[in-house]
Amino acid sequence: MNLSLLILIPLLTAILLLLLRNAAQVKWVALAGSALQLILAFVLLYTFHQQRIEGNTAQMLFETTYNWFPSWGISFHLGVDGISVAMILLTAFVVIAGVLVSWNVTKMTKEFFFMLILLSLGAYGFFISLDLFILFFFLEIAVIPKYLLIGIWGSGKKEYSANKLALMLMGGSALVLVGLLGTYFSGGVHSFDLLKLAQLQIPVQTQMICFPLLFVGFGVFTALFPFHTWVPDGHSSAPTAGSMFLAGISMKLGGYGCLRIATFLMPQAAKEYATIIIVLSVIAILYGAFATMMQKDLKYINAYSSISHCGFVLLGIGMLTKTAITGAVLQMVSHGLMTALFFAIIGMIYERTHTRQVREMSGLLKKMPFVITLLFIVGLCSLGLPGLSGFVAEMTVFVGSWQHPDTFSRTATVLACLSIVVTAVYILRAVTKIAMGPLTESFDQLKDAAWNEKLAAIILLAAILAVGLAPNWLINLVSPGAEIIMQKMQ
Amino acid sequence: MPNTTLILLIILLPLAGFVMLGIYGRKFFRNTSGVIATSLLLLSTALAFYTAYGYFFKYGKTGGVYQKLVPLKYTWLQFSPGLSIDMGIIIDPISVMMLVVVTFVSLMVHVFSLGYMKGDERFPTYYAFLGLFTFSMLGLVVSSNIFQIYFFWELVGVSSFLLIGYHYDKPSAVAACKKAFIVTRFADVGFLIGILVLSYSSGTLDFNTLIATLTSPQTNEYKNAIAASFLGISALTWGLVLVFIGAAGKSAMFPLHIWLPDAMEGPTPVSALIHAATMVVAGVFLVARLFPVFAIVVPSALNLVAYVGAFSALFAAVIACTQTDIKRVLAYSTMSQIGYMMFALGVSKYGGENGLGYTASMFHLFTHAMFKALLFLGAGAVIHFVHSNEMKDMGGLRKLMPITHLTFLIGCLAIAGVPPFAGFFSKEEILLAAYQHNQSIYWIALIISALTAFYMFRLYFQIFWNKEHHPHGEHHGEGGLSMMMPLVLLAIGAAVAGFIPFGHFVSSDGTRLDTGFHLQFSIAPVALCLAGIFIAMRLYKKQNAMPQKLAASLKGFYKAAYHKFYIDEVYHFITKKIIFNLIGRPAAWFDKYIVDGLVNATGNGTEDFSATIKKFQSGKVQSYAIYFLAGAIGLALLFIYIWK
Amino acid sequence: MNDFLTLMKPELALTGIIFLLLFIKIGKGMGNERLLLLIQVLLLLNFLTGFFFNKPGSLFDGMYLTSGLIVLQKNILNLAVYLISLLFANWFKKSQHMPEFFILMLAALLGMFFLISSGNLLMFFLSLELATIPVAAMANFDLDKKRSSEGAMKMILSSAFSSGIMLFGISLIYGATGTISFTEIPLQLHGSTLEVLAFIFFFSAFAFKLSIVPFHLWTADVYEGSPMAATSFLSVVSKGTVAFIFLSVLYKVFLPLQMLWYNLLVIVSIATMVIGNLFALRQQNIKRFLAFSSIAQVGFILVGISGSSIQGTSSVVFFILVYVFSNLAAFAVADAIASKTDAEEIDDYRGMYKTNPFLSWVLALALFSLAGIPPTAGFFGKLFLLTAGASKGSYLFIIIAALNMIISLYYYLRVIRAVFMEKNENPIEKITIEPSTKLALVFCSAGIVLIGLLSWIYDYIESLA
Amino acid sequence: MIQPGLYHILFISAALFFIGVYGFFTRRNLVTMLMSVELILNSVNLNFIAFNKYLWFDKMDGLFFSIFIIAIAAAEAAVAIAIIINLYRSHKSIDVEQAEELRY
Repeated sequence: MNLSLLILIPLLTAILLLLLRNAAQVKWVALAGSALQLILAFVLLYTFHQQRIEGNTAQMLFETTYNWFPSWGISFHLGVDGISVAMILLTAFVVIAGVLVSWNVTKMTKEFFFMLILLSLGAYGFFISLDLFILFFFLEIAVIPKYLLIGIWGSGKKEYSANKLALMLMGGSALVLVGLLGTYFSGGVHSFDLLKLAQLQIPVQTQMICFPLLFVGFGVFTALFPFHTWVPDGHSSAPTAGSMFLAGISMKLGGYGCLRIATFLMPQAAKEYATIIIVLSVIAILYGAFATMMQKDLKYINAYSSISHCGFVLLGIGMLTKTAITGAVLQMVSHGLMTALFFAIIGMIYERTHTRQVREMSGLLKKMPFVITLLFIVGLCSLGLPGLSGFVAEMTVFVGSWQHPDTFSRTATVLACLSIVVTAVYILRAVTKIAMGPLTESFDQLKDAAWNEKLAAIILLAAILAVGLAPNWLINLVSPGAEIIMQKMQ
Repeated sequence: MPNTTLILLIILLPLAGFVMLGIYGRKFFRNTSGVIATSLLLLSTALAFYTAYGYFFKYGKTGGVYQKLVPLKYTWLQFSPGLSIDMGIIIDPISVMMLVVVTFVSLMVHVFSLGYMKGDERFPTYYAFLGLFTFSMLGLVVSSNIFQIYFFWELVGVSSFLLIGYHYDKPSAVAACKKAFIVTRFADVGFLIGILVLSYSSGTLDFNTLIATLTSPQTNEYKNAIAASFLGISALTWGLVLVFIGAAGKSAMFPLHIWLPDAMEGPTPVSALIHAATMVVAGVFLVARLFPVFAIVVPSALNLVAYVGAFSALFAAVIACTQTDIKRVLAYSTMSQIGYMMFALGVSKYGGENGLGYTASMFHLFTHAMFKALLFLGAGAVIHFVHSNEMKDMGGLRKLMPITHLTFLIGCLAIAGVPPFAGFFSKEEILLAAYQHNQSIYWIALIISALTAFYMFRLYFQIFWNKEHHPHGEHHGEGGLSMMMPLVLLAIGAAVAGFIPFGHFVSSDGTRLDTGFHLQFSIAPVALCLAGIFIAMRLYKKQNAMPQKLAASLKGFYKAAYHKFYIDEVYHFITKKIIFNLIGRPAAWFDKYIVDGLVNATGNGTEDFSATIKKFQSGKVQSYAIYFLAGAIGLALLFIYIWK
Repeated sequence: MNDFLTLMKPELALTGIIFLLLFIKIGKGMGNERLLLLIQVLLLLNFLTGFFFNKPGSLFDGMYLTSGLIVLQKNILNLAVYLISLLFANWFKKSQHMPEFFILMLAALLGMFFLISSGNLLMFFLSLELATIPVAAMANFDLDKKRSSEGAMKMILSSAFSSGIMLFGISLIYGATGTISFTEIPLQLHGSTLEVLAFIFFFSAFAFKLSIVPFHLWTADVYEGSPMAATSFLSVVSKGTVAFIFLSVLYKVFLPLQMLWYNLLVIVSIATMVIGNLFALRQQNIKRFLAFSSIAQVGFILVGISGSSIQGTSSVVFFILVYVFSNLAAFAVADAIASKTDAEEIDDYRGMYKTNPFLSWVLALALFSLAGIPPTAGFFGKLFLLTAGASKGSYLFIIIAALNMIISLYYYLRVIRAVFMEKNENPIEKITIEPSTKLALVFCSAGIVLIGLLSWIYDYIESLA
Repeated sequence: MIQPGLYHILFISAALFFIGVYGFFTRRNLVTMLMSVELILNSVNLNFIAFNKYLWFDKMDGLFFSIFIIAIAAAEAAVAIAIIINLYRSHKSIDVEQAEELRY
């Protein structure tokens, strides 16, 4: 299968969108494009699986290389391993759901969908590129659509949030850039090619400088404490699809980068810095959870809980065992799906009640059984209920973390485990307040979800269940990738 | 060999009910959902009985020992080559017994609810939730893998949450379901960490392998697990204690019991099923599942189980004497009885005669399921009749509700331990086991058994005797056949279950254990229990002032017991004041003003700095030239003298 | 003779056009519209023919040099001037003295061509003056505006002063080495104190032209005061030229002093980026804003120059090419708005997207390119500059440069925010733009997007460098 | 009578340079400032000629350079004066401090 298709389809969709005049056409084209991409993602999964069954054990499959700035050692080098396939699937799911929930966007419809598709283009490109330069290219492509999505279609203090988000993410990518350049020059081959660089022994001294740059840089994307403050503001100001993309896709770019670039290329430094990463991620997990507990706005609740959940991703990466890294990837997938659904539901609620303040809502279950039932499910997923994706991911991280017998890692794991109680507290407080209790009178006339919202929610829910009920396919997909990263560690 | 498909069907039929009713119930099965769910469960129950018959009488025994059979094992989640969550089925005496108990009680509840919940707006949802619960509970009891049990453990918790909060527009129900979930969740963290410890120590998550590895002193895993210590306690002990914390949470042991009384906000049949007969004994079941490890390797952990169980039993019994809400009385009585089971396990040893406590505990679990479900359903019928939970609204119902009255009485006699009802036999064994291995617990148990008799008959007399009932307006009888039949069936169970030679089937090591009947030993408990009944009769049979006087004479103690010894208030203080104000608020404050503040300060600082240096751009061409020359000369000096 | 014609072809063509314009002006004259069309056609031809019949070589005993790269550089400048003639058509048509403006501009361009080709300090000085003095006159072209003459005054005085300093430096170089030929100077340089002093004085003239801090103070005032066409010429063409010659002077002539100028570049480029950005932060006037932003851009160019390699050269040339498109597009949009509504403040742009989506998108693209956001060419330009600069392995330098990209993003986003996000009761009215301008804007936008993505453009530049 | 050597001349030219610079910095009149620039240029001329005569007398580079400088200075002055005249028209003054509108 030709991986360029994964970039081409969003690109063509985006161009087509620009040419259209009619808002209805725009929606359908965007939907068709994202559906096509979802199908493509499944095809990719299938062919990938076939290849592996046939015994193709290369680290990356479907590698394709085009010449691009050869004098800089850049090439348009694409390829996927199991981790990337998982992330692509995640992206495809979130994108189509995001398009569906945005069906009622009336303000500058064309531009809105264009931005969505552009953002997804960045994410797809990021996940399949094996060249650090184009990886960085796609990473940055995704920033401006986010800025515009929040700034134009957002709510609340949107300009402030959009600015903060764009600047902090750019700051992150600036650090990434410096790290990449350091890697580029240290190898001695003047190549941005990931696989070529991976074969080199990057000098430990360079690693010690570049690893923190790369890790913190990518960490900003994935809400590494204390660089997480764009998360609450950004998510809460963004339009529904914007929040979904932010939390579901954009934050995953960081986690993927931390894993694929920082840890993979610089194993020695990763070991050296593991302690710091673990400490920061545990802080993020607990602190995010406790901060969530104090929030009153639904989007803030989900945003802060994202900080906490993404802490698990970083914890998994910091623990540096195969299981933990697998868990980190699972957590990315799970959190992506889950928060996307959560934000979609928050959007549906907000569209109807025109408030996101938890205390202003009560007893909505009576009026919107579908939406609120999903709210329950996603809340339960967030607090790690078995049968839903959150459980699988968190447990894998915990089991993986526990494989370190030293007291420090143990303490960290125990503290991380404690967060699941706090998660239960804040999720239940919010969800029960909204769903249960006597119905607020002013919400007497609310309608349940429309077809597009139902479809979006069901697509995401199906993915959550697919991970939660039968996780082994995903683990088998991801763990060889984690294995290779660990092998480099030895 | 067991028929895997059938066993699987036992578990999956309720799930099918859940899925079908959950998704389509509101649309297509508005009225028929109860019947559908009940018939599914009937099938499931029949299969469970069939399986039990097959296991106990046909293929279960090899060489006089009941085997642990694992007919199904499917790798659900592979962590690493050794560690995986397997979804499996383990068939051994306790799981089979639990299958029977769970399906039977659940069936009774399903049937009862047909009448009790009739006309409810969310009828299909109710049955869907019941199906989910039954499925989870069945999955829990047949778990072959410690992580599988955790999986279903959580599911059970959620279905309990959903059912407690069934009347979702009642704020008290919402608060109760939240509380139940969060408290058990807290305990589950202990369980989870315990699992991590055990799995790391043994290198496996599979129950059979885990028990085998950790109980044979030759293996390296065993040696490491004993040697590795944290705070001077071996890893294994930590693991078991942590697992026990999980068990204590689910089984409402002190101090994690606070959720149970509040959980009575759920519909009464639900309380009968979840918070009396099945889910709350999951903790006991878990300890029993890991019993070999507890008993052989870490007796200290088992001691903890014993003392926590005994204390909880006593504690709950005392509170039960003072409560006025009939469901709460039953709830505390449940807690007390589970305490019984716990300490029965705690005083037991592994194997042979010494394993009497184990058998007794399981026996009590079995009989308790019968009579406690009966009592709750009876209470449900009463509540259905008077529309109130409070004792003061009741009294003299014996004529109006004859069947309920009779069955309730049987239940009371059974729980009080009056021969020949079921409770007598199981309690007898527990007391014997305690007497043999731990005298202090034996004395406590005796006191509890007197208290049990007292509060149960206090309840009984308050409901059915005492003052005469004056029904306001019309009343609608006892409820139809669907409500009476389960009462009768359970009453029969409560009356005769004691005669089952339980030790023949369930024992700590699977061998046959003969539990004789010791006349002289039973004198003391029976006498105490009769005394309790007598006192209750004197105080409550007729309306009189004695209870108030008694309460007044015990003033402080009574008040404390009435307020459940202020445990709720302590928790409230810890969560609201300490966690919220000392951790949550500062965390949010820190985030808003420090982390976020720093980011904003960077931005503002840059702007301010930019404003302060603007005067260099003065608009004076001469000053530009000065900067120009100064720059050139400055750079020249820099490179000539400093940066040479 | 044949050599003379081919080697000096760009200059001769320009001279021809200048004379043609002079004759037309002296003769009966022509309507602005027709004349402008003629000029546009001539400049287009000039640009297109620039690609043919070239060969490397030198003339006048090495005073005049040319090579493939130099021809390319001249063509980039040709293109920029051609684009200016299209983009500011509005203003040109209204202008009373349009032919003079073009004569001055082309004369300055001629000076720039010679500057790029100069192989001798004398040639360098002469062409530099030729490239500067007409620009000062152009700056004064809004004759009735006070600001215009103030800006022009500041420009001519500052540049005269800087010429003085530079000449002083050149005289010292001459004193130290005894030669003014670019090929001979490096043989005589030994790094003595006098040479360091001379070099820094000489350098300050480049710094002045490129608006390197602390020699940049004239920039913003002149930009703001001048008519937009002059401003854009100044900021794009003039800067580009000086960057080109700066490259070859540093890499060839002052190679023996490499350690010196590397450190010097690090210092001034950090200062330039920081100061440029900090001042740009709080500008309200769009021209002033672009002035400071272009100062910051120069800081980035210096990063690339400090790389001192083939890639340094090619990345700088590439960046200038990108910069031509992006900056001209931004100025053109600002001019289209200013010439119709007199709105020059960023706040006036609020809500502009509603009424002028096309202009808004072009402006956004241009600003994104300036900020270095992919997929615009600016991203590639900046990244190559940074990569070239990073080859020396100075992490701190690169980190500072990268962090400056964030500050610059902040203020570019400020404009984007005003245009796209902020609400405004009375946004700028719908502006009709000349077809030629529109065409040029589309061309610029296409260039902004494609120059980076089509990697052969860069490869071509590098093959010449 | 001492023969003037290179250093004497350089001293004079340096002095001239700084006088010019000083004049440029302190004079308020635009024309005077322009004259100060001329002083600077003349100091450079002096330098060139001196270097040519004393150090590098085999070629005439310095001499030519100074001739061109004189020519350019004239051109520059012409444009500058034109601009100053224009400035006078709009500002009614040729005081440099009257033209400080563009700033910050």
